[in-house]
Amino acid sequence: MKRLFAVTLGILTAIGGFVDIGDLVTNALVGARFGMRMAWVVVLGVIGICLYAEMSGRVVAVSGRPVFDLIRERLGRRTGLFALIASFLVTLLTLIAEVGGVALALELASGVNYLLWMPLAAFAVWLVIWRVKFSRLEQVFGLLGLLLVVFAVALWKLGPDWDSLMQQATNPGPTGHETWATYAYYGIALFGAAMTPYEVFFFSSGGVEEKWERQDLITARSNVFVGFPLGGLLSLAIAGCAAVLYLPAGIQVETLGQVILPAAVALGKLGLAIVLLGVFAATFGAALETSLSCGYTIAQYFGWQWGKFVRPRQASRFHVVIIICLILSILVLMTAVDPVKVTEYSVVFAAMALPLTYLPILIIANDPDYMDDQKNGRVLNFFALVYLGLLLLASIAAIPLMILTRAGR
Amino acid sequence: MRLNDLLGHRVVDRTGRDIGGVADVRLVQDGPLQPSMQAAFRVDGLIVVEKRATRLFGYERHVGPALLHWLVHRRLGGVWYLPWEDVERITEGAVEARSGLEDLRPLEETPRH
Amino acid sequence: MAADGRVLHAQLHLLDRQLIHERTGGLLGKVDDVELDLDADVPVLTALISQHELIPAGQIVAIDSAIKILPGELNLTKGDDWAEQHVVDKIPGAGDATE
Amino acid sequence: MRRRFAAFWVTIGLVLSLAGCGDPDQQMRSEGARAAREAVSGVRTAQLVAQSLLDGKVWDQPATVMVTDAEEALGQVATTFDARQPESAESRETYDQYSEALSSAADGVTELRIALRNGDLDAVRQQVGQLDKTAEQLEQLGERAQ
Repeated sequence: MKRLFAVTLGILTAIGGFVDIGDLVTNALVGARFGMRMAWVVVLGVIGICLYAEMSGRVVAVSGRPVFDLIRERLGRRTGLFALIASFLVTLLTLIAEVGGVALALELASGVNYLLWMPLAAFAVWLVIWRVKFSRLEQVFGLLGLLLVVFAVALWKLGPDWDSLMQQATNPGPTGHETWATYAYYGIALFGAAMTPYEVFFFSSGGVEEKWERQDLITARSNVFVGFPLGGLLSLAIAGCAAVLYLPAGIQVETLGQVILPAAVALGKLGLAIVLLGVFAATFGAALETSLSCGYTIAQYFGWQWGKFVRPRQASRFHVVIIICLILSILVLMTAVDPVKVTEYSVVFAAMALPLTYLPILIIANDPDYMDDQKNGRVLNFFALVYLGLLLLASIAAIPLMILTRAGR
Repeated sequence: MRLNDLLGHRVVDRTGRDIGGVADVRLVQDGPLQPSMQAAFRVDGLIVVEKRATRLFGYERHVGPALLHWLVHRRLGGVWYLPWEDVERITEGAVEARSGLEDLRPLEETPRH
Repeated sequence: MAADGRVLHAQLHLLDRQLIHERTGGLLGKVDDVELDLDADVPVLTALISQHELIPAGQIVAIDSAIKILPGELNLTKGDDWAEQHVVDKIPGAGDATE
Repeated sequence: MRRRFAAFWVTIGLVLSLAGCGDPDQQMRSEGARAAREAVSGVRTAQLVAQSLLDGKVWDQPATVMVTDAEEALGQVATTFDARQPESAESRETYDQYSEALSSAADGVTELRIALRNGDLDAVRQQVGQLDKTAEQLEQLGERAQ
């Protein structure tokens, strides 16, 4: 019974935790521009993150080592350092976007400018990391993030022509004034948003924080195989709302307000209140995850003590890194750079850094010295390799497409 | 000697022919007993790869998806095992072998445990 | 014992691996290098090197997915100690467990 | 390998220069149409927000924030387009036509924001009707070129 509860809780947390500012913005943006014609990318991304998150969860449960330990070990000091810099910068960029997202959600709720909320948001993130237990932090924000289910209700309430949505979903390709280049560019962005590297850093380090062992594999797998796909459905609902409301009206999503507006249009003030709370929880939760991930990657590369399973003074460098990252994100946002734009770039850069993160996971998940009887099977390896190819393709194509489309214009 | 210095040393056989670079050192825990009552790790031999590549990702062994395995091995060329008895001496930047290339065994044939 | 001892590849199994305190489980850094005595009658591994500190082979307790050691007199957490003294300890609640 | 890279950059260069040159009037029309489509987005957003407010579906603060965002976006679209340089009489005509439509759209949303902040619901209602017409006009302009 207790086990069942833990599994359910894990799944719910995974659903709520799956969606972050990158998913919110990118899905709404893509829904408004292409309708459901890019739904297949979300499906592709969710399958990919499931494959690799399961591998990293299994590695943690069997060997007790989180992902970045392995990246350094298998890639060596030099290539590992390169991977560290790339992953760290992408995670930091994502953190900046998440803190901006929290501030924007607060601005929408209160009408007070987000620049005033932002230092407060960053401070609150730090305070929670400093004081609150890992499992509690995960549960509270994961469960609150579940409120984003309101997008699914809103989509249903908007009473769309389901046939035409299905029609769009089964006919991939650009429409109207869009070109194949912008279609491909946003495809990569959406893929990057679904497979963001910090998700596996956080997932695997979280496994160590919660002291996973072999018997916890069930929890890890159910989180991944049930929680993530349901989180992916939330993403599709967000895109669906934008497709129904914005695509015919010619509205392009450029602000967080436009992301949440469909919930208000469909469900009124109650819907608006729920979606605001959901967005706040999702971005705040993701801000916690990304700032922890900044600390995890650096500490795990250098072998420093890390984690919330020890008191802050025992993992002092880890906490210093987190504090510095939060200060950096305040400074960057202070320049009044648009957090939504930061988000759009962060998901594309995430797509570029993907192969470096996922290759070492695949290598270790096949290593009998680590995995004993739990190493990858042939079918899994086949799909993992297909994805590795896709990741490489996305990573190589990202910059040329960014130049060619002038970042998706 | 430090491992990082040894890795990447060129290996030349008895005729002076360059046969590859040092990629790893094989240790066997059957050396003299240490104060901690454990056997020391004895240097058993060197793993030599034909082409210059010091990172093997552990792929010099039979692990991993066949495709990755094949890719890595294509980059490495032949992977040989040079037992310590066959090492004549180690100089600045090079290891001189007592045997010839034709005497070397592929790494796959050495027992794993 | 003879020829059936455990087999390790120095670079693959030792280099860049995590060092752990055998008793406390604290994380003590990475193996940056390995010291080999190649001139002895029986050439052996003599020490691991981390952050310029030499960890004699006798202090290695177990080699697994991480390497457990007995640090003894070695100071492998200088950086952590510095950050603790100069930054973290000045913030209230640094020594408290989280709730 | 290097040759393949060179071919890649040459292609990019070609595409960029193709986009950059061509008939100045054609180019003006295509830039104008693009700006008009971007403006539609802002106008329709503001309209949707204001209508939701009238329907009691959003409260004041979020509505004001969203309309202000739309106003800023529109202002930017208008300024960017206005900075273009018409090089012929014909393109001057196109320029004036689009420029006027864009600034009147921006003005309309500004009016809406003012009414909204003052809590003048009648004025908001009036502006919503007005914005619908503006948006339709911009939609037509936006379809005149790719």
